[in-house]
Amino acid sequence: MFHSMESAEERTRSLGRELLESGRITGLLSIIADREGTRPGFLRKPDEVDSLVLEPRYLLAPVCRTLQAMDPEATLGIVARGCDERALVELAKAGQVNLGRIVLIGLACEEEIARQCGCGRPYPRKIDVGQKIDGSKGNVSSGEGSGRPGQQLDWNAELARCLKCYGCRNACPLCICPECKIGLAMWVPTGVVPPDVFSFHLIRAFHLADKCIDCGNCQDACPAGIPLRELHRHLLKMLEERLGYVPGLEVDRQSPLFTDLKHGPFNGPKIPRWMNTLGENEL
Amino acid sequence: MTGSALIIGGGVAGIRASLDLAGMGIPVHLMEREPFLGGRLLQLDRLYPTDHCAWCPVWPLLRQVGSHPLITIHSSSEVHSIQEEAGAYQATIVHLPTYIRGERCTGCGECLWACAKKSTVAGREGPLPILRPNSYVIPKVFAINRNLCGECPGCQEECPFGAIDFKMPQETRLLKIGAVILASGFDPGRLEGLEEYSYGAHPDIISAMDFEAWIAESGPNAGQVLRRSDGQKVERLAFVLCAGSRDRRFHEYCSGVCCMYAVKEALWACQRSRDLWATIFFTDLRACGKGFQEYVQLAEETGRIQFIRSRPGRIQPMGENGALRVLYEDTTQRNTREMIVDMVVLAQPIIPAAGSENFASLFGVDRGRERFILLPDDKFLSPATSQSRVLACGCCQGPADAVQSVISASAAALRAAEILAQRRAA
Amino acid sequence: MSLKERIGAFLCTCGKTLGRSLSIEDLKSQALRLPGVFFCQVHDALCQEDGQAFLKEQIQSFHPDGVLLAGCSPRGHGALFQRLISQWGLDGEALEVVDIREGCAWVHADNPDVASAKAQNLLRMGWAKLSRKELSRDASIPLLKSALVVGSGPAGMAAASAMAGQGLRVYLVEKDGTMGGWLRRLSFLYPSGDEGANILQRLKQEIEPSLLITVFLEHEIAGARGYVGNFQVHLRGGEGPKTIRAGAVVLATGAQPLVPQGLFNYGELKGVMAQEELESQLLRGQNLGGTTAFIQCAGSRIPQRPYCSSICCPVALKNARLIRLRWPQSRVFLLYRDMMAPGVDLEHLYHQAMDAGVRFLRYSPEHPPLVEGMDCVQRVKVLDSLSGRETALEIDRVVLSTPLLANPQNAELAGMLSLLTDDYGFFCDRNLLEPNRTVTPGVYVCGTSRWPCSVQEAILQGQAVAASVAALLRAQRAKASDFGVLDGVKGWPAVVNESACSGCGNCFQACPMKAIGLQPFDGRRVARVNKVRCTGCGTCATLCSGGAIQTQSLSDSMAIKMIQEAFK
Amino acid sequence: MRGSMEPKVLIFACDWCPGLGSDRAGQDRLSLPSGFRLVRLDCAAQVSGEWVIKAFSEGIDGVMVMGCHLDACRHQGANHRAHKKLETLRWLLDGLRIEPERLCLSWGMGREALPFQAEVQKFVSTLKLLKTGEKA
Repeated sequence: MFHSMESAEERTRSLGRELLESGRITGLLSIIADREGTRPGFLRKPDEVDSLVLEPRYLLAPVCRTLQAMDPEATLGIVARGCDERALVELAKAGQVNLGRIVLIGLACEEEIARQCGCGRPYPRKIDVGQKIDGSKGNVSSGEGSGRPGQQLDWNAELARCLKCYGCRNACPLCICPECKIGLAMWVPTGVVPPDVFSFHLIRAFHLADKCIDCGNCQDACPAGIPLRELHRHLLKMLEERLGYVPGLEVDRQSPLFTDLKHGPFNGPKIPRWMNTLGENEL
Repeated sequence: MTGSALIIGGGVAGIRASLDLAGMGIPVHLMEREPFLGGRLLQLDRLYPTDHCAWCPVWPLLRQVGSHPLITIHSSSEVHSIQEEAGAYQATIVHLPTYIRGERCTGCGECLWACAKKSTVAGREGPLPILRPNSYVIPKVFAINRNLCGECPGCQEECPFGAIDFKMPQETRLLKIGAVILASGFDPGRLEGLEEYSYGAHPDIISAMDFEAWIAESGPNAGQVLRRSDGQKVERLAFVLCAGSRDRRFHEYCSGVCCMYAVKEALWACQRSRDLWATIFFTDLRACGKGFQEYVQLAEETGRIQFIRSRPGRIQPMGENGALRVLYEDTTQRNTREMIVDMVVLAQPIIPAAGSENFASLFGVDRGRERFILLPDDKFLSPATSQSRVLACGCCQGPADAVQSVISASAAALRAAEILAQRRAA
Repeated sequence: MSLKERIGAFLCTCGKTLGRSLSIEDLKSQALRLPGVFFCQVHDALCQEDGQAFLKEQIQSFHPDGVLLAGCSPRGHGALFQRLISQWGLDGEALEVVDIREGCAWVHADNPDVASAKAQNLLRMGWAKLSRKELSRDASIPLLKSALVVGSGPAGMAAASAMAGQGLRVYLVEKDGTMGGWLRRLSFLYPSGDEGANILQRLKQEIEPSLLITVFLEHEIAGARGYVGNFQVHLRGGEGPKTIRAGAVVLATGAQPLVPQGLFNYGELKGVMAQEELESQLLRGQNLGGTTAFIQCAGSRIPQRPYCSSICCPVALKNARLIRLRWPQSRVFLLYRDMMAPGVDLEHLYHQAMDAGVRFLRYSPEHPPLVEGMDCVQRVKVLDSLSGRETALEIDRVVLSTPLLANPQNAELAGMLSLLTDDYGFFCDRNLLEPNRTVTPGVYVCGTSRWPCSVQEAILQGQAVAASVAALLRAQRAKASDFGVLDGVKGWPAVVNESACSGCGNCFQACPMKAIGLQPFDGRRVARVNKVRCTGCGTCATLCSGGAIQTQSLSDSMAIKMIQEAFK
Repeated sequence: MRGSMEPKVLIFACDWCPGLGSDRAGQDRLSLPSGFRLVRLDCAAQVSGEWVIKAFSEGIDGVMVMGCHLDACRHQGANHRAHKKLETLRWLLDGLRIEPERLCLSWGMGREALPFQAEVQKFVSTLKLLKTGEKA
């Protein structure tokens, strides 16, 4: 276990070194550990790569976005786990990152991390480091506690714990709006804690309905330990069942919310299909 | 200001033509026999092949016509006489009284309810004498049909604005006209002639126009498909196409639109009652417009609409209000069969509107095959009739669906504009 | 200017009838309690002359900056009141009509308390909407008095000459060396039987002498920019590229018949020809005696090409009859599925063909005719679905009626002008009653580029388009909001707050009218609305998490306030 | 109004079909449930999920979105997008164990007086059931 961990790190470092030496990338984005501690770091020289570590898991995609905003010309290498890759894909769809200038070192998560995250897809599409292991099917546990399926949750009680710290929003790699609606008094009454279930949580969740990549950051960030992920998992399930869409997988597949019921362009006045759609609330 | 144009017929063709002419800056007199504009199109429920409700595409047009400064609407009017002088017409238009003063009526509907309550015409069945504009047709005012009205003071008492005036005189207006567009539209042909279909002998043998109104959501049954005889749900429905057209005894020509509206009505009937099966007896299924074949496919896909190439020889009522027996020869199977159905819809022919004869004679316009207005040039370079300053569009020059009507209307409008421009130049 | 401070309220009692089911007095006091409402007048019928006069006098003496009018449904007299108050120096959009008649008094006639309470809520909602309504942001665009016609077939020529007749400058672009399109290759035209050449001549006579029409032969469209009133269209070919500025674009790109390669042994057996080849033979006056078999629906009304090309039947009827009349000894068979001859003239043509001795055989798609022969066609085997008998016809030639295919160019043009094409590549019309308009304002389509049609219909459509264009370009300028989903329907364009826009492109991807683009704005990409294309459906606003893009007719702040007032 | 049995219903209605339906209902003097308020829109696609959410947070019992029937949208299928979007919101409500029935999507049923009345009544009775369910 520990041994393979070692080698995974080594392998990542050597890949990173190669990339830097070849000059394909301006720098490598990863977690680094040195005497100043463990943190996300941007490695520019091959010899700096020794400080690269894989643990703890930390979502680097938002950092990548910031870096690209600072220097659009740079080509970034990034040690990307499944969640990183999916986040980057969604960010790319939203025009926030330029995948053309990003080189991924695909890292499949260790079993332990995957279990801790309760991740459904603990691996990127292109795996450079580590072994692909199947994700957990069931619902994630809130914190370390025993897993409870979202439908059985008493949401009133759960959400009553909310401190309105906006941690869930701030931690979300895909919350990219300059002005967030749940920060505006127009949408969410100010000075009310816990916030009104409808306005605060529903609006947040609704905005991410077709974007959430199930990284779990929102839940990890929640000081009140609200199992927000259950909610998103439920949405993702419906999204996949009803519209056959999973966020974060393909760059060129747009969200079904942007298209017609019959996907593809709508062709002006055309033959109606009321036979199967009229008055139905199901898709 | 130079000559203005007279458009006869406030159906969709007339409306389109007047809007285009007014758009080109030409004053227009739009004349309609009925109290309201809209014509036949507003009697329909849906339009093929897009299944839009007939009303929605029309009301923006109506609203424009109603508010356009260059368009004068003469509703419930008729052309009384025409004098031709110096390349122009002097038209005398008679405005028949509607007995409700337009400038006072707000369409509040009090009279209608008063009439329903108080009317002295004892035991009158059927429609009220007061005609209500079907939600915002133009003009927005009510009208009274004198033939049905008993002239009780009921509505007068109730009207908050004293708009009702049984002494309302008929007005005559003199118009100077530079060009005329005939858009008098069509009438559904009579079906009484076809004994073999015993139309009129049984309430469930019904004409297509009536059927559309009968099953309309706005209709008497709020969209249910019921037998007229006993109000039972219709389960087996038959459409007989070419009833009276493509028939040397009545009208040799093809009425053009029946195939498609039969398919449309079949589709909507199927949608509105889940356990309805329809049969369409056709000769040639003439679905040759944009999207028509797909529309027919849609009908086939339902699995509840079957097409049989045949012209039934006989439709027999089985008893007073009983079912109907349709005797037919399936020409592709070459055997005579019979089918028992609850209701038969006859696709009646489209014939020139009653008025068109009168207009033709008034303007000295020749009529061609089957009494439709003749366009000598075959519309090749203009939709002009035998009189160069009289143009024709829409169904008065041959059966046409809504699309063809508006196309010919716009073309006629353009030609009219050219004529008037020439007059200006002269 | 957002919040309205001086709102004038008017209550219309519809001849005191509304007073029966709701309390006008309470409504009035409610109105006067609303912030910003500084007077409230009750009248019996504002829609009538005296009512309008009253309205005018009140508005001109008190100068409100917004008018709140409770009465009948906005659909009833809303447009009228808008027109009126804009005549009296107020922005037409500064009016809010509240429906307390149809939607309140009349449907709750049995319950006055409910009706009164609801009327007050509705009034508050109307106030909420009005008081938060931004001054409408619109754009005024110039309208060039010129039009560009693509394609010089019958439709294009008719459109060009007609538009010139209306005093428009017309540019006629033709990719071939001469005008006329398919009309050049047609012998006689149905239903009248005129010579194609003759009609072509008459059309040319109207175009060539005209000083207003410039014809660009051997030119094609390389690209197009701009919007209604001011398109910039780039041409290639001829002596180098040029750019034309036109107020409207008319597409008459036409269509071309399918070459029936591989159908009924076409290309393998001599004597198997397509309809247009027969046309040219008729033109050349070739001898067409002997026996001819026409096969309809060759390549159409089949699964891979389900549509009916609608002109093949009349054309075949016309030619079949022609052959019979010219060569009385000849025998002509017409193999059809459904005889598409709707209307008076075509049915008459059908009868004429029968009378001329053309023999008709109806085949079913399950048993298509078999064309046989060694290198030269000899016989056609067909199962007549009516008689049920299989007959083998000894014939000299087979004529295949093939469908018209959309011009492959259409897709490219559709891309340039963001139009919609149907599954077969023909241009989509915007609305059933506006058959020659496209979803792009100022772009029109006529003739066979819309759908297969006869020369006669093509010319008619060309003239129809000309009428629309002439009407469109008559004014000097137009407002962006004039171009809604239908003529006469306002389309208030959505507005973008750049500072709040993240450039995520949801709006741009989702917009059903293709009205939104992304463009640079201090270092980032932000959404930009094409005010002319936008019809204000609001899809963009609902998908913008940040609320950066808003519809003007009902912005978020208006909606929220209305929701809050709904049950106060 | 709070506590009263009559549910508070907010109807967002496209002005094309349902707007007409509501007017026709009035002209025919049909009786409608007392607790509904109608907001006219240019297109049902204008209704954003946040509005619906906000309506609930303001204590409104049910929101109904009425539009033209699905393939007859004047805006080239804007209501398709609206349908999917609001459907997603219903899933979300479901996920939070809030009855999704409180949000009703109705396409093409509201053009005529009687169907309009029927739709509204149906929705109101559903909401009444929910209320009683809560009480029980």
